[in-house]
Amino acid sequence: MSVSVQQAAFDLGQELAGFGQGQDDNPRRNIGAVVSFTGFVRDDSGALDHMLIEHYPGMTERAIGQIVDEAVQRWSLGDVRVIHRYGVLKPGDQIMMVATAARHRVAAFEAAEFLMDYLKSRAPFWKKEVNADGSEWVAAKDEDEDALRRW
Amino acid sequence: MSVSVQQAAFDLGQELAGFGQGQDDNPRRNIGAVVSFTGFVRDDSGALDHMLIEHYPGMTERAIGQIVDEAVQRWSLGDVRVIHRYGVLKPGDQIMMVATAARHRVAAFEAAEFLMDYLKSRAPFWKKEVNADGSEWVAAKDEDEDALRRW
Amino acid sequence: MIDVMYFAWVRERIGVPKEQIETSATTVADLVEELRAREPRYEAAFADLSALRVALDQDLSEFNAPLAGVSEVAFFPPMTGG
Amino acid sequence: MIDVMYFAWVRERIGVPKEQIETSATTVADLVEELRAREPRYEAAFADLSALRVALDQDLSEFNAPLAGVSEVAFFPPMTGG
Repeated sequence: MSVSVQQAAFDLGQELAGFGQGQDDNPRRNIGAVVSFTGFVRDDSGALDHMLIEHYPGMTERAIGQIVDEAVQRWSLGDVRVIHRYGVLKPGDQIMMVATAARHRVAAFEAAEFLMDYLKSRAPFWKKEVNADGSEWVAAKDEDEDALRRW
Repeated sequence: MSVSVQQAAFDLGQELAGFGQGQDDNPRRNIGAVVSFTGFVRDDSGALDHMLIEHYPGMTERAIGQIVDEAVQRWSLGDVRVIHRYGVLKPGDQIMMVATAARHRVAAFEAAEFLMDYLKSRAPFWKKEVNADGSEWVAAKDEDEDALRRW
Repeated sequence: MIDVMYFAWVRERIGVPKEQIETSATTVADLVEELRAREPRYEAAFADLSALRVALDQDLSEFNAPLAGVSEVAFFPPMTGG
Repeated sequence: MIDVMYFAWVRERIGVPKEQIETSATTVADLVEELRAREPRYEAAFADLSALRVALDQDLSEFNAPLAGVSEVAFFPPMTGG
């Protein structure tokens, strides 16, 4: 299990290489399914200059750690990886990723969706969109809060 | 959209690098979410020597193509990648992958699960487990057939 | 003449992956009856139709489907992809 | 003395990310009332509590929670991670 809160970009391929499969000298053979989610900065209007992501150092790691622990227990995960960036991000940049490893596909999918739903509304990040005319904090969506109810 | 049915291994990182984000000289900025699923050969008992995957050349590509077209329409996907291997696979080897790119996370997740559920039961692949004592065709599971009902 | 293909344990029981068959069967079910009457290996492969699937010209189909215009019939167990 | 932290537009309205406050408030809501009475910038930040969330020692909490034993209070809008 590993959680990173960082400014730096990450390499999805590098993060997923061998993920869930143990070490070369101690391979695990009980993982049948790996699911990954990667979030990107969208710019539907073409007006976005950049996105600014603020976070609450300390609480961020703590909140994500709790969410990850719950997912590991609930879906008997073999491995979890969470990376969430903060700072200045440009359109098309990767914002964050989660990956889950489990015996079967349903567990890997559900756990990844659970992690995403909780990261959206329970990890202390705030997004601000900055364009030529000014800037605006992204408002939380009711549907994101509602998404937590299914878990 | 791209579908490959192949014997060769694939590099997940390479497949996902830039996936859904358009070309460097013509970037797309309307993709906020990429989901990938990778399936591995499990060996829970430690007795598996290898898995043999048989398929129906021609029909395989056709069936997967139909499933992909349906997913693209239904979830307005920006991109889809499907790779499914056949032949001899060892424990821990990657069997297949799907990746979906969409504006939002719910669409990317649902489309990937839809593709997996259909690949499981509607793409003409058959798995045989081979160990020291002999070999056995993997039986289809009722739960995999049931999984199609939700779509 | 029609191309008939077999996959997985159906192929193993019948012993060949593909053969050309001269038939006047009008449905898949009729063709299956013709094959079962031929030799024990066909009887063994087609003993339980509920364990089998059929594709006509590479599209999943049903055992009561007509064979008119079909050039390739394939028999196999339920798929186990993914 | 208690550390009080502000994030996102709450931080922007109040003008500082963090400050130490001498308070005898017994609940978060009491602390909010004290701050609102101080200056218009606090009044502006805390005008609508339904638009705010609070964390006590880095755990999400409620406005009616007691402050006893708490060393760090943070106010911020609903999170927008992911």
